[in-house]
Amino acid sequence: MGNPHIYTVLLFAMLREKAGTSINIELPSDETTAPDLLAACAAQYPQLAVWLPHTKIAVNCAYVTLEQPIRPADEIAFIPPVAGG
Amino acid sequence: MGNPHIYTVLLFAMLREKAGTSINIELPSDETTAPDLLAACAAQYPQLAVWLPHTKIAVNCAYVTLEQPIRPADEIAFIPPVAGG
Amino acid sequence: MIQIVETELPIEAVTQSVMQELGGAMGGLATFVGTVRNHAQGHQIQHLEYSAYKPMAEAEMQRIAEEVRERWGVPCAMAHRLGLLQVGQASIVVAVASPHRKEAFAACSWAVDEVKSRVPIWKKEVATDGSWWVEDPLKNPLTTPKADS
Amino acid sequence: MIQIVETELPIEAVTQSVMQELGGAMGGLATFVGTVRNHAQGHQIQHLEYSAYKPMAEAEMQRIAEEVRERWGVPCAMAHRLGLLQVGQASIVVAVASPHRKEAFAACSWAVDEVKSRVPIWKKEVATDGSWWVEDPLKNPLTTPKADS
Repeated sequence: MGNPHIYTVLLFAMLREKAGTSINIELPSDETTAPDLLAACAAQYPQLAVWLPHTKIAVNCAYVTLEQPIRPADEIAFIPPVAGG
Repeated sequence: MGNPHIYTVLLFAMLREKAGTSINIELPSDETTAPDLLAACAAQYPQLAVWLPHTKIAVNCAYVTLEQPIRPADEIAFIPPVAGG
Repeated sequence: MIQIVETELPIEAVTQSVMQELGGAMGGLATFVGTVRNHAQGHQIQHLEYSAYKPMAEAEMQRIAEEVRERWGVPCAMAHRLGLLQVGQASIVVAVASPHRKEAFAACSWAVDEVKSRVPIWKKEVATDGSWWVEDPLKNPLTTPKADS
Repeated sequence: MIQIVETELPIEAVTQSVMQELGGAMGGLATFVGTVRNHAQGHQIQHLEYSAYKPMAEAEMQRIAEEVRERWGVPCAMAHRLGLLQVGQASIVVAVASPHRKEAFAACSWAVDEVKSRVPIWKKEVATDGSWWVEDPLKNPLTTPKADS
């Protein structure tokens, strides 16, 4: 087994208030998907867990699908429920 | 039989181009309705006749119903199809 | 605010009037501005000539604003310009302020439709190949100027 | 024109940009301006704090404008303000110019809905009895300041 891979994730709104402007999530693989990243986050940052079922993931400034591959080098952001306008 | 009663009617748009800013329509009664006034106009101002089936009547700055009484002292206007906006 | 003008439309004053009327309860402002198009049914428009039965046009616009208030409970203001308008110039502005955006859009759209169908205002389109009253049931070109180019 | 600003919303510039883009083919301009309401769900609002994931918010607003062009064939421009906004101040402007008014209203209303549901912008309501993130699924007041009056 190699070293874990670190996914840096930008946070906003209530997530930012609970855990700062960004967090590092560790996963064994160098490629993951939104559900796996959220599951790892819930384990490693339990203070965010209640919001994660309502959180979408953006990669490189666009929402991702459930299957879309996410890599550590991507600009990853967690998007809790938005309220623009 | 007395003198005919004169109904002065304001004209606009294509009606005004054909017959001036106002016309006087003569009717035997001192009270009439929109259908009778339009019929008398068609007879006395035949150059307006083709537009009258498409013309509404306003009395004192409001559209009238078919039955509403119209009197010579009212401010009467013929309203051909409008095109504001 | 209901106004018929012969010069530039007071767009800012119309929107400000409904915003001030609703004050802090306002969440959204929907505004419509109608402008003169450069073509209509295949004709190249040079300009438009708007005329009105002014006292009734103002009264009818006032009634439309009152009906907006009765139906949606929100303020509506509007202004219409008369006279000669060039392509691109604004002929009408209708503004509705509301606590919620859906009502603002619905009421503004409805008010514009009512103005177009009820308010005694007429426009003559002057095109490169003639001129005519819009909505004239006969719609024959009133004049056909000789083309010199 | 797509813009995120921290100062006063460039409402005039947004409307001018779609008008100029459509030029003489324009017949109607529909504009929506959203403002901060003084109350929300029974709370007395003091001010709002808007924040965003700015690069994505701009990209998402750009995508919405492109989708308007694909679906209705007309230009759409918008701007959103961030930071601390007082009651009555404008937070968003969306403008659509179109040859015909129905499309202008439909596209503008659709674009506002899309901004509210997709663009990564958040607002915290600061009321007399606490503060919270709007759309927070938990929606518990984050702070409950002691009332001193």
